[in-house]
Amino acid sequence: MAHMTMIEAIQNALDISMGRDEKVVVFGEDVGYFGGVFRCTAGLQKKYGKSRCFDTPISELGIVGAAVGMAAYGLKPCVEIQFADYVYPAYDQIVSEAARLRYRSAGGFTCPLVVRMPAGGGIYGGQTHSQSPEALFTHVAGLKTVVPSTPSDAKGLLTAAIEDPDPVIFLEPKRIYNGPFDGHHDRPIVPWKKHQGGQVEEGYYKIPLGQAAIRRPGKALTVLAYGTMVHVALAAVEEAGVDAEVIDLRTLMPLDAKTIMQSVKKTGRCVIVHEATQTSGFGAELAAQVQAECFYHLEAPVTRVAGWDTPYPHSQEWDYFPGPARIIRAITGVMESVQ
Amino acid sequence: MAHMTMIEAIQNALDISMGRDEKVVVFGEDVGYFGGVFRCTAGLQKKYGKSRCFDTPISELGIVGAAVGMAAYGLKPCVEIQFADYVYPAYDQIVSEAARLRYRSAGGFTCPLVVRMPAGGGIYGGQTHSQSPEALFTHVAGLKTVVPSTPSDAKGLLTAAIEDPDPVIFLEPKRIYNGPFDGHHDRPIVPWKKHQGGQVEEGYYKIPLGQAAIRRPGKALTVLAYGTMVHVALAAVEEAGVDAEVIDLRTLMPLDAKTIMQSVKKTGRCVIVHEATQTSGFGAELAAQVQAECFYHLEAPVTRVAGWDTPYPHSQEWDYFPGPARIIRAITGVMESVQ
Amino acid sequence: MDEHAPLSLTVPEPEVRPGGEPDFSSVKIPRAGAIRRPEVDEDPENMRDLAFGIIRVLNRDGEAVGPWAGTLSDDELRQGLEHMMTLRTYDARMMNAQRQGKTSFYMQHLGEEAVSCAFQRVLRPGDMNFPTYRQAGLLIASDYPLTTMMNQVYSNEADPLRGRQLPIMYSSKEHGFFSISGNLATQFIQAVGWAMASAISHDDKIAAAWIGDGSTAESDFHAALVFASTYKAPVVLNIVNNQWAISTFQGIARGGSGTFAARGHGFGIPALRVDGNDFLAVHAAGKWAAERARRNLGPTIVEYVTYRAGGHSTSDDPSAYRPKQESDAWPLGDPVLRLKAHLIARGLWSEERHTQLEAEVLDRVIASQKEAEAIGTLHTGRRPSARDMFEDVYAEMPPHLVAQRHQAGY
Amino acid sequence: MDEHAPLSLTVPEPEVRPGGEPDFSSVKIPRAGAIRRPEVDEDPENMRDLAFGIIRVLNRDGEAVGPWAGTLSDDELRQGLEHMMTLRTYDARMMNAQRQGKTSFYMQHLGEEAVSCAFQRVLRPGDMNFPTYRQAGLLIASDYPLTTMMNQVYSNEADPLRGRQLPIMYSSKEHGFFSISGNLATQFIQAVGWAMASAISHDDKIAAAWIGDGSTAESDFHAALVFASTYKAPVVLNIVNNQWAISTFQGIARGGSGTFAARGHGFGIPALRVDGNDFLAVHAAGKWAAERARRNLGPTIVEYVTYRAGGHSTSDDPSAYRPKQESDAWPLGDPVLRLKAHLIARGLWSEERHTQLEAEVLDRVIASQKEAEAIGTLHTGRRPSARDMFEDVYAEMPPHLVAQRHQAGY
Ligand SMILES: Cc1ncc(C[n+]2csc(CCOP(=O)(O)OP(=O)(O)O)c2C)c(N)n1
Ligand SMILES: Cc1ncc(C[n+]2csc(CCOP(=O)(O)OP(=O)(O)O)c2C)c(N)n1
Ligand SMILES: [Mg+2]
Ligand SMILES: [Mg+2]
Repeated sequence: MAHMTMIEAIQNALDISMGRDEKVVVFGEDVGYFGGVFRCTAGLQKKYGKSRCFDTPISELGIVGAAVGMAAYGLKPCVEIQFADYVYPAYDQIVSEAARLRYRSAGGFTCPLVVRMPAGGGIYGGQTHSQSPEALFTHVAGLKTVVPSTPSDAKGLLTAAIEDPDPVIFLEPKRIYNGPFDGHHDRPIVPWKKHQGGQVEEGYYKIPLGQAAIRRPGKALTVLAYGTMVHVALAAVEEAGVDAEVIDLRTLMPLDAKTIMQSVKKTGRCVIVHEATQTSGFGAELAAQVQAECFYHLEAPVTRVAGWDTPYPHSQEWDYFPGPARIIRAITGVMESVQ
Repeated sequence: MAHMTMIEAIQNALDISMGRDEKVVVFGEDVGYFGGVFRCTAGLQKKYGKSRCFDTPISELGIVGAAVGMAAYGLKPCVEIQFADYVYPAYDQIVSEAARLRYRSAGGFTCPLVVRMPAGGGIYGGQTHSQSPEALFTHVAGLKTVVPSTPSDAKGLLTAAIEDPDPVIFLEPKRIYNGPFDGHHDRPIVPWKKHQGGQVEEGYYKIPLGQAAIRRPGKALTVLAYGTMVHVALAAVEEAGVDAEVIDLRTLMPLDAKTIMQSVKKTGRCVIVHEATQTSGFGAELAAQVQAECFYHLEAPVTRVAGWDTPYPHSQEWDYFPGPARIIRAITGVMESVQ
Repeated sequence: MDEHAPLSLTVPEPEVRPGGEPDFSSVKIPRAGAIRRPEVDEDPENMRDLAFGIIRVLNRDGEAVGPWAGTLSDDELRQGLEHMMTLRTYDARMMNAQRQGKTSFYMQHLGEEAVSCAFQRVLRPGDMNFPTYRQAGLLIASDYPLTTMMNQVYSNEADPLRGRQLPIMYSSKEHGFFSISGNLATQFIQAVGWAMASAISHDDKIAAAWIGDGSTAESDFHAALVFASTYKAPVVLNIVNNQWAISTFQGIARGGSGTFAARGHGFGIPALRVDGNDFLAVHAAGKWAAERARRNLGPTIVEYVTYRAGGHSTSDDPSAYRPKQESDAWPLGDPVLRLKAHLIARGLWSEERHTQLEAEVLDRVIASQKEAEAIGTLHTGRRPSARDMFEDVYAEMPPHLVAQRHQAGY
Repeated sequence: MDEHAPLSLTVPEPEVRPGGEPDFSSVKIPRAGAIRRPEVDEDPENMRDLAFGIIRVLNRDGEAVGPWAGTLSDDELRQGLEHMMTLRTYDARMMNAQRQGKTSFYMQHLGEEAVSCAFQRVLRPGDMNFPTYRQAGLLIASDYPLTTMMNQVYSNEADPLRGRQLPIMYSSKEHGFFSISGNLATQFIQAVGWAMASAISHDDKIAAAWIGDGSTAESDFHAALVFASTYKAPVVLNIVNNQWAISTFQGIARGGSGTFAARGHGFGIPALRVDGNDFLAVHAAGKWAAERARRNLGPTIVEYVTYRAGGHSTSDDPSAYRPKQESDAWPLGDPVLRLKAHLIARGLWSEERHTQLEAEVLDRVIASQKEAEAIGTLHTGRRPSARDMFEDVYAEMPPHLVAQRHQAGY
């Protein structure tokens, strides 16, 4: 075991994967010599050479499009989009190409490709350094979508993503790159050192895609969250003093519906928390599934706490962020519901 | 009143809008001299000149990006994307630019822009001429999204979209361009002439965005649909022999939640039908809202009937399409639900 | 300050529209043999002229002349003729099959057969094409079975793509033919990535990217040029300028630049412009470009000047936007007739043998068609199961798809 | 067939990295006055050379020489100096304010002041810039109030963008300054669209598009060139080549082409390359390009060769990827010092007046800063309300947003 930040854990997963398999190549904007604006690829170019880790022109389309070709050749590209907010120029290559290559060629060509990108707000990044576009990927058949919430998970899930035979969207919640975050931006920052999830197994390991983790067992209600919001939800639950079961989805697609439904059937109540804009966010899919599967167990409407349906503003960031106060209000509302 | 196909109604709306306001300009691939591969812009170049209706290079990014600049200048561009499946190269200009221009400039610059595109399957178009990407737009704050189901609505809604001060995504269900479709592809084709919705008011009129239409009043359950699926749902309801209320959403964003909730509170049952892939489709948002608003009125889980979570296949098109049989099964299931 | 007249918008127009007299007098056509052939390692800056001429080998008398002549043996030339004739016959049969309702859609190559048939001969096993929908000659020239192609067009049970793809969207890794996408241009940057992967792996395989004149306006074209230029990817960047993009003439995509080949100049990428209806010229140019790639000298752009003699697809009627006789007026002639004339001029061929080969080819195509139709067509016979629809979305089917498959009754 | 060595990937590298000695000897710098000045309506094909030289007006002795000299009056030159000094002082204060936690982020112009300050002088009221984040000189040179700029940077209550945008993402229609996007390059094609709209409307306004060297790799750049070339849009396409894109040297975006200006050649768009640290040269080139646009002759590319002397932003430390002294070694000098030397050489300026102006400018900037800070900064004082967050998503607030605003307590 070692202490790692999420950045170090990601770098470590890349390092180990590149060391084990020379088909793994890593590239993106500022990813080579400099090691990435968040330092997730630090040292890799030096260690593995310029043709396995390199800087690219500023073209997200080019990065993903070239990666699709490389994956079709037989390499395993793991590329970085500098911010999730800048993935849209590559959106066509992701949804029309990477996602459907296996299907349209009936397995003749495949696309084992990972697109890593820092996502989420809470760093005063304004509307173009704060977005959480996961629902734009979960709607696309052929993609897998992963959002880790701890360094330990980030390493294991990224390793699994790189080894996955299909394209994986890997969203890294940048607000918790350096430490967990309970949603109280006015409190001192906590480093990963002080958090169980910052204890990272050394060497190679994987966490299978498609398995949620119960972060806090409980009986009174189920809270579904992922990424940064897992920590915010956990804090909110404590503050609310409710015996909630908090589930960290980890992988949105494929979804661990079993763990979710088991929990909601047990608790009869469900709150969903995410940072992305509410309308057509991934919470909509979760709510739709939960009410369909657990209809006869539900004692209150499934309730979403999400980013407002506005762009992510700069100075009003903490009014936008679905923080503890809003989560507690939702929990209280759901607990008070009586039929 | 005149008989029109949906294509003629769209052409007519464009013609009238261009005639009333010289700020309206129309362009896209094959849109100028030829009048569009579906003929929706036929005759406009001849009537209004090459600088108000013209062919563009094959660059969806360029079409929408230039339109954003034109809209900022003060024109009202109404552009065509040849198939909705080809909108992704323009996705960045739509979600990062058109959608947020008013917000980020605090109203200093605005983007009155319409992006028209034929959507939906049922024409053996395979995976790249069949998609229904509406949920990829409803998730984006700042966009409005419209899907008409009749020529009469198409004309009125398109006119409203062109006059709207904000960007509107206008999805045209190509399967019903020439006639309504009940989902039975093996039956003879019905022309719009024989359908009430094919009676189109002559001259200028608008149908306000954000208002649903109740296509069939009923008491037993509520069916929510839009575009092609309105007709399929209506046919399925008749075949099922259920007194369903069928609501045609017409505008997905802003959504006419009031009409929806009133209906579901009355019927206590809700089936949602759309052609797009189920996961994270717009049906998820509808289900999430309905169960939240109507929780205490619901007598069965809100049920979705949607495209499978696969690309839209070519030869298995009718197995993919959520046709009458699947809708009837869902209706029956929902009607049988007992608490 | 000076006063200026009000601005106005320029919208390029083709010289003639339906009703007018076809006129290609503005197309400058150098005589065969006139264009120089530089060494493959010459500095791209010194080859600028090649993007503005048209490399031609076959002259009016059917002779192969000039520095680009002589890259093919007699046997290869006869084989090339056969490939082009096969492609043309195949197209004609499939166009007809579509009209008969045996499939939903088809796209033919009429007039452009030389481009893909000749280019395929410069590739080696393991090289990879990233084609558009108008290069089936690559498959035919690499002996991909006609019946398999038809199975795909018919979406029948033996369709290697299991009915999932639109007709003609072939895919065969073994034949160096990347899965065709319905989305234009996306393959162009993928080809560059594939070539980069070959270089990263110290392999000796090269990639060939394909794009239409109209599609060069797409973003993927730019990404491809940027990446190919920066990383010197071993790739041939082929632009098939068949003068039309559905109803839109090539001047709309080309704008103020003289040629599509010239697009390479902003990237330091050498660019050739070739008579696409001249089998020998296509082969010679392709070979030169492939040699550059193999010697790690980087990418080359090749623009093939040709003409789409038929409609864009079975959904298109070109008489709505161009004169009906425009195709006959096209000054570069017909690729099949030109190669035939060359072979005859050289005494390697005769009218009789040609007629005989035509019959043979037709027999072969019909036999394949019977075989394919015996399996099934879009609406009849043995067809892929709806069960297939749920396969290959992922390597392993996730639970929600298993559930949906069950829901669908499979 | 020939045997070939295995392929390998080329990855361009800057000549020097931290620890090395800065070396710009490979940058070919023509002497001032050496580059010819064609007529604006000369055929683009005959101006190819201009994309490979560097138009320079100020020589080492501070004299303005050659055919591009003489576009500015003495007063305009002194005013230009003042604008550049104001921008530099403003930057220094805001960098510091960010360090003090008064805002979240800042981006400075150090070394690039001439580009935007000089270019703005070629525009007329009603023309529209589509800037990136490093052209605040356009605002300063059009007398946009410093306090208003600071209010934006501080996201205070008087921020015209109501706290919604990242600092420095200014927007002012009245000052011909299009709302800056955080997404690189998107504005480039928008500028072309705006210019097309002006032409469609028979207006006389022109657009100026701005992009960084690194961002030319983006798709929007290609779309802009295609559309500008096809429709002859009245737009100046400015490329600011400041040698770096965050940590990535310009060779990665540029690849095998000699210059960024050369990108125009594939589109028939004339391209100038200019000394971006020479106020007079920037103005002269910009004026030439603007004149082409106003005369409906179409687009012009102008590449400004300059150097980003500071970090990319307050989040960046360039010593991690380039030698610390590289900025001092930059051969084109400092734009402020060069213009100052020119004015002194011509007897229009003196060290004393310069020192005095420095003090005046500083006073003015400090006064504005006090004014802005009296209103508020990111974390203190009067700030936009959370209520504002829900406005301007649409012209009219739809029901679901009204409901959310209520939920938020407003
Ligand atoms: C991204 C995208 N946009 C639009 C289309 C529709 N479309 C199909 S073919 C075509 C014309 C292509 O012309 P060109 O590139 O010249 O190729 P050609 O058909 O002449 O071989 C268009 C616009 C598409 N398939 N994909
Ligand atoms: C679409 C997009 N991709 C990536 C980024 C992140 N990013 C911001 S600035 C920058 C470098 C831009 O370099 P250049 O265009 O040379 O402009 P400069 O900063 O040198 O003025 C990058 C990669 C972004 N803002 N938008
Ligand atoms: Mg073409
Ligand atoms: Mg730069």
